[in-house]
Amino acid sequence: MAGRPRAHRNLVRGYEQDLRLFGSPLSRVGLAAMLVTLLVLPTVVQDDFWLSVLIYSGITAIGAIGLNLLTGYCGQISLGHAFFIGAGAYCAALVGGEAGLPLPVWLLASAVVGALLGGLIGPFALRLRGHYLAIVTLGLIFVGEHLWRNLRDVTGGNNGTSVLAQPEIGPVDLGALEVAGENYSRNQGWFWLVWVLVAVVALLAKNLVRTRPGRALRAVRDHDQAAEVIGVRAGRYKIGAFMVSSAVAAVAGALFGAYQQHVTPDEWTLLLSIQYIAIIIVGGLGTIFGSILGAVFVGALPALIDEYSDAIPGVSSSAGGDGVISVFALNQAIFGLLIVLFLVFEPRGLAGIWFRVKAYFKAWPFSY
Amino acid sequence: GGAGEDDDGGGGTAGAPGETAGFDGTTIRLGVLTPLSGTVAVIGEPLTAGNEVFFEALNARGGVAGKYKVELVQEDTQYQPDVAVQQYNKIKGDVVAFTQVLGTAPTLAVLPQLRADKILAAPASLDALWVREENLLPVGAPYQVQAINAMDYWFTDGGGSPGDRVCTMIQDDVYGEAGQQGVDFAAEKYGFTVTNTQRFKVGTENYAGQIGALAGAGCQVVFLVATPSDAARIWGTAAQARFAPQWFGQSPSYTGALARSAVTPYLRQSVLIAAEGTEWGDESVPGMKQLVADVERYAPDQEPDYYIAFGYNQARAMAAVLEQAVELGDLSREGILEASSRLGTVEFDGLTGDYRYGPAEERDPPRSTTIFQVDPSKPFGLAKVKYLLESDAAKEFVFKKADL
Amino acid sequence: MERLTERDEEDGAPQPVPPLLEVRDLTLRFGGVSALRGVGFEVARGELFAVIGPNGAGKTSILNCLNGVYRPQRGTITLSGQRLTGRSPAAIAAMGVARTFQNLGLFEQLTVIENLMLGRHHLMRTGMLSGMVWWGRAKREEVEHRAAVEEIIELLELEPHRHTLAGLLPYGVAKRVELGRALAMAPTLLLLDEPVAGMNVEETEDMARYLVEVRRELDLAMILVEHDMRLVMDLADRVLALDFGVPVATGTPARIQRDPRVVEAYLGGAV
Amino acid sequence: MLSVNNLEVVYDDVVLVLRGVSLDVPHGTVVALLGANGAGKTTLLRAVTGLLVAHRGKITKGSVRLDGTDITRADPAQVVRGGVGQVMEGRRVFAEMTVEENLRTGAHTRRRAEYRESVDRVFDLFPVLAERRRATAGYLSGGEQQMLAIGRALMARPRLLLLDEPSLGLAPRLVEQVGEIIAQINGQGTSVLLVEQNAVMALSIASRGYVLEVGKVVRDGPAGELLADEDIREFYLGSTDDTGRRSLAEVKSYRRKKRWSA
Amino acid sequence: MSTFLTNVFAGLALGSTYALVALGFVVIFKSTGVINFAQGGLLALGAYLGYTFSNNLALAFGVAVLLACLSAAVVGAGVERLVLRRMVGQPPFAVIMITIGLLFVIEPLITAIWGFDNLPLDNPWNLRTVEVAGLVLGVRDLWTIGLTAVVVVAFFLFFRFTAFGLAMRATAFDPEAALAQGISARKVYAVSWAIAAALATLGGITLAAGPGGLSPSISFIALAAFPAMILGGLDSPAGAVLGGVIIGLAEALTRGYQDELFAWAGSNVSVIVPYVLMIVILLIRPYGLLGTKDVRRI
Ligand SMILES: Nc1ncnc2c1ncn2[C@@H]1O[C@H](COP(=O)(O)OP(=O)(O)OP(=O)(O)O)[C@@H](O)[C@H]1O
Ligand SMILES: Nc1ncnc2c1ncn2[C@@H]1O[C@H](COP(=O)(O)OP(=O)(O)OP(=O)(O)O)[C@@H](O)[C@H]1O
Ligand SMILES: [Mg+2]
Ligand SMILES: [Mg+2]
Repeated sequence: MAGRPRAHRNLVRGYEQDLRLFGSPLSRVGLAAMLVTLLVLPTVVQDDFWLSVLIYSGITAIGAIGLNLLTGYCGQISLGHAFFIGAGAYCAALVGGEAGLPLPVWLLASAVVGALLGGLIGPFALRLRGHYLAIVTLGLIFVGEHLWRNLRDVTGGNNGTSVLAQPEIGPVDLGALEVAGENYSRNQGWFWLVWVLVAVVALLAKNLVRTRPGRALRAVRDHDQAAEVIGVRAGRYKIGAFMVSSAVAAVAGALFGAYQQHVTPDEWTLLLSIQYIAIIIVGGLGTIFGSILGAVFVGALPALIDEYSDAIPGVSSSAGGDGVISVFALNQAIFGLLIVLFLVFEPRGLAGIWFRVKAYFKAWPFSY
Repeated sequence: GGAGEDDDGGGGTAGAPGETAGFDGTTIRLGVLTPLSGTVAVIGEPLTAGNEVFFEALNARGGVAGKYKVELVQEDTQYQPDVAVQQYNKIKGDVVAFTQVLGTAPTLAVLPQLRADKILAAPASLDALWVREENLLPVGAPYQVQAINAMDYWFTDGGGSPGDRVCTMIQDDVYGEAGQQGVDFAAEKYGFTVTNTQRFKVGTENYAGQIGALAGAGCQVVFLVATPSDAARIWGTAAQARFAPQWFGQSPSYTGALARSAVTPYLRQSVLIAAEGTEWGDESVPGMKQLVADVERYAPDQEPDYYIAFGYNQARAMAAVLEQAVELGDLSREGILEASSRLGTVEFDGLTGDYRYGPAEERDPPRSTTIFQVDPSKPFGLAKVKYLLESDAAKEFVFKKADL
Repeated sequence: MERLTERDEEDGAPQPVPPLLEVRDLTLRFGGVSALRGVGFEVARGELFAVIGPNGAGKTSILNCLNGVYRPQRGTITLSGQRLTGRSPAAIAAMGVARTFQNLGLFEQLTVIENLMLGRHHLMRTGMLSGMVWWGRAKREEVEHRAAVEEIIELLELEPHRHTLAGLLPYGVAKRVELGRALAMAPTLLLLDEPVAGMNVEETEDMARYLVEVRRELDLAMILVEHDMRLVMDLADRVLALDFGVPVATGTPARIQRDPRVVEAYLGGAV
Repeated sequence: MLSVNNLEVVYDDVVLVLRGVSLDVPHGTVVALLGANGAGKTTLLRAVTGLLVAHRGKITKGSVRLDGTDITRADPAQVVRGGVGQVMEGRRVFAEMTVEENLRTGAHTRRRAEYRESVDRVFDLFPVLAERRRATAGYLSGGEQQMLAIGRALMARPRLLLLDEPSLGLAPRLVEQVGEIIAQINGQGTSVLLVEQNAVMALSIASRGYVLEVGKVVRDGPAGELLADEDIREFYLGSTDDTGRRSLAEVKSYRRKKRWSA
Repeated sequence: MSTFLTNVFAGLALGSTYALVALGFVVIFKSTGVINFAQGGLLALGAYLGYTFSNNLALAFGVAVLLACLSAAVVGAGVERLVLRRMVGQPPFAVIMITIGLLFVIEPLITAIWGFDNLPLDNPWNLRTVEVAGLVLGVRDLWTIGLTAVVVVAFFLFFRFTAFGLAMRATAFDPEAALAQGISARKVYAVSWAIAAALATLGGITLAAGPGGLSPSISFIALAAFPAMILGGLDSPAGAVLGGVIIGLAEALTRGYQDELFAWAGSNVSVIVPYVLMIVILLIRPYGLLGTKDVRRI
């Protein structure tokens, strides 16, 4: 125990160290725990239903990170997220399905298409503010839906289209993974694929927001005129945020399509956009981690209610059942109620609760 | 370790089928993916009741092959494809097959996974697309056939002539297109042209424009493909605009509530429905007699409803597959697909036309359609006008395997 | 340092070196309101030039014209011989014009460090993609500019507030952070809009000390808009008095303070 | 009139800002509240008017009484209707309304008939506002907005007026004038609680002063006494001795940071 | 010509409904500074209440409508009581999300009570029509237009002769500062939600009395009213009316001439016309036709 005096474990020796993402021992333990969970979870939870819930949650988390970059970080409300998600899905159908190219290619292609489409908002982002911009992006949903229904060659029109993009990277097919003689199911493979991508996107996004461009985004959100005056080209960053966000959305859409294997224009509606908004608000605006929390929360909650609806009195879970409210309706009502309660008690979302808990323990054992 | 597919427990021929996913040795579990909420719940509810009634009656007789009880696992899809896929994933491990997947779009959405998982499902949708799909077990005459027969009725019994201005008004989706295909096919056969086609988005609140266009085009016959809530608005708008052609409605356009509303007089005068089977409580049809008896016994609170018969028929087809599978001694997924392909003709006792099953490429669906008119005095408000009309044109309709 | 000795004691006589900033005939109208009418002045390198005048005289408007927020109807502004008029605020910032705001223009939901790092924005190059990757340019720049920012933190004694959200800072500290952010921009011309408004004497003295230190350490000119006459009189090299958008007088603090028009319109019995 | 007892305020459930502050504003007096930035002056005013709710702040201890009735945690609108007017920190004019509309909101609690007379008085005090009556408030200069904020508070003719740094951003001549206005309002029977950084002005019109530091009252006494106090002079008045003012340009680079507390 | 006039008339009737809904949006926006996503839910709720009063309780139609408006207003005010009063000073995002949450609560509530079926609302108009100069006009459409006109006039009188409008704007812009002026934010929220709910109810009932009857999807009309509100300017009641009429006309005319003029753009172009029109106009006028510009100065 004796020996040379040792620096305290929290001592920071340089800015470089200070800037590390997982600087403190605690956060490193957390990181390790998360990685282990990621690796082991699908072998523990083999149930297809729960795996698929987690896969959808992961895909949603990716899209939510994208939206959070735009809304939480850059302060631009968008109701058009569903449009870009749809675009991504169709792109995957074309590039991954029809052309049969491998996973990295169809993911990248959707990102590029998403970014280009996001750039379309540019002229509006420059001219319009707040709610006006939000409703223009809402227009995108409707115009988009019209396009999806009419561009039959690409989207299959109202029939929808199969998305046969395969989760293959080189010789590895995540849809039917075989490692050391063990066979893994499609859902297990997809779980790993999706959650690794969640980690990657989260890391990229985290890096983005903690460096120059991310600070600029937040500056634009907080005070765009002041940002201009100190040299941040606000317009450029607004457009940039739209492009990055829609690129990420398209990636999420591509994954969604490829996992679900069939998509129709009925899916890219306002409701989907609203769900994403709910996720980032419930999770916490302007936090990457919050987007993931929110997505899991919003994704898993309905599944939980669904699973245990039989035990809830008054719920009818089959045709002609004598309940007063269907599972879905109950689900929606509980979801809505939770959102309301949440915001009344913690307007900063799940991440806000997290910060509060952290602040509390920092001061512990004193209350203030 | 991995969570591989359950390998078939049974296998082989004859002997009692082994336990497998959805079958514990005594009870066979079947999935139902149907809208129990949302605008199409008015169809999903009675249709599922039809499934239930049939299987309860079957169970009361001892069950499949006299010994295996059937149990349904129901999930609400809200008629949305993505929800359907999620619910499919939720229960696919617990069932041997799906006895109902309601709606064309939800069926299309689960189809890739049905193929990958080698599961059989019976779509509650009459699209012609299903006929050649191995993983699907359709019943009834497809929508295309309904449309063709409706046109045939118009020219033979309805007093129409090929010079009439025939129009269509269709829901702007897969389901709408099916009806349109039928009318187009009929147009070729009977030598008329479709004067005008109006497409509408599901859930539109105001149909004045479309009705105005149809009236402007001087339509004398309009074939409508819609779901009940839109159909109610469309006919209401037409009534208000005093536009009264001869309407033919694709079967799912109608629901009993239409016979109890302000537009009922208009419907009586101007609307015919092209559907299957017979009117509710028609004692002359053995299938209907049995159905009514079963409903009274097993679902006494159930209101008369056309869609019960559909669900009942589906269940009957699925039961036939199960019998076959038990006979083969294999209730595994593959076993059920195999049984389905070995199925012969299934008779529906007049509730719908008989269906010749077998390998998908050799299936032959019925070509018969019943024409109804709205009559509030009848249970469910439909009275048959022409029972099991089977036009020559409909017989010529060829079912191709679609590239899905 | 020699610059300061160059200063003419009695009068704002022409400088031997060409002026850093030249403002000519600035005229700015908002609908019926004339905010500025023919304002012109020069600021030399290293000079601290103060602008005073009653409320609504147009002081802030001058600053807003200087950094491109307002587009004057008439007049020209040149910095080191380059025209500023017509350029975008961001472009002007990149040319070395920094600014603090009368109503606090901090980014409230960012920490003090982040606010200061934003001052370095135009000196950095990391774009969206390289930012995402982190290793490479982004990391290098972050470390490098963080070091520069830390110097400012030390200079302005902001150490305890590094990670506080700017929106929660007490007013006085927030003003200091604003100054810091402007300094982080490595400006050649620093525009200060009422830096000590709302401060008590102690805090004012602190701010004065920072300004003096900044002048000593960094080679920059300042334009100071302030109602605290003590600060203006003690620190400014020259003063421009404005009334209703019209320049009333320019000169040394001492002279301006005695100018009857200035006393009448602005100072009243004070000072 | 107003009495604050042992008040403790916490923001966000974690930040303790007032640590047991007591203070009295007797009827018809002007009381000055001094204190460094971040001492908690604004927080105290918010606690009185109930506006803490909008800042996730809570009164965790103590009480606020107005004329003997307890108004701790009362509804802000009620407090104002009870006769408490205020000039909020940071002006907070309704930027999207015209000057006149801003003044009308100030008169919200009063009858329409009384509006004319009050508005004339405000325009009298600040002629600039009269000139710009139809201008959008958000486009006014900083000082003009401050005048508007003061004018708006006067429109309500409160019995107790809370002023949070009213002289902020005003030209020297106007600062003097604002001092006079406060004295004049006070003369008409309004009690005033004045938070000011301009201590000379504040103490010269106040009868009593309090000095707040890190959430505690560290000094209080009659205004004259405080004006004469060495420490107060140094920190709030800016002259150390009688030999005259020290030039700011010569302020030393290091300073003694004397504090009463801590 | 007569098809044109028929289309114009249909557009006016549709536009009137949009105007009612858009006015509801504007009222909420003016007092809280957010778009109320629950407006469609309130509309459906109001219409269903009307159904219960008219069909189940067999009240006279006029009475049923009045009662429905009143009950919806009570619900609207209840929203303030339970939720909004706690939101003073919270970021607008949180408030927007709360309105979304409310929508999620109201919708299943409606279907749990009234089901998914299409219900026929007992009403005196039904499918009645009158013929004026060769044009067949729906009695219900005439009533919709008339009621909207009355409401709009009442609305303007209310704002003209009360200080409420000013209090609303103050509250929306800065609730804290408004409180400091003695404006009760709670009252403002409660009253404006009550007004919005009553307007929505009126819109819902006139729709439900039409040929379509009443189904939960009636709430979608609120989406179509978004462009009307934005086009007119978020905070302008006059703009809401103007926007409603413009959008209604544009939609009806596109629908009427879909085959002749818009076939190239696919089917059902009328569904997106409101949005396209809105987008184009916003590019020219970023704050809509009559909206006020944000005031920002540094
Ligand atoms: N964007 C604008 N729109 C309309 N009027 C404006 C605008 N900016 C400034 N003004 C007007 O121009 C005049 C000068 O304003 P400015 O802000 O420059 O004054 P100032 O000298 O800084 O005053 P203060 O000392 O009060 O800050 C004021 O009357 C103001 O109302
Ligand atoms: N909403 C809030 N959340 C958390 N902390 C806050 C909040 N508002 C103020 N504070 C903190 O409370 C303390 C006191 O703030 P307050 O605004 O009352 O000070 P003040 O005396 O008015 O200062 P100033 O002279 O700068 O106006 C400060 O340290 C401030 O950071
Ligand atoms: Mg100014
Ligand atoms: Mg303060």
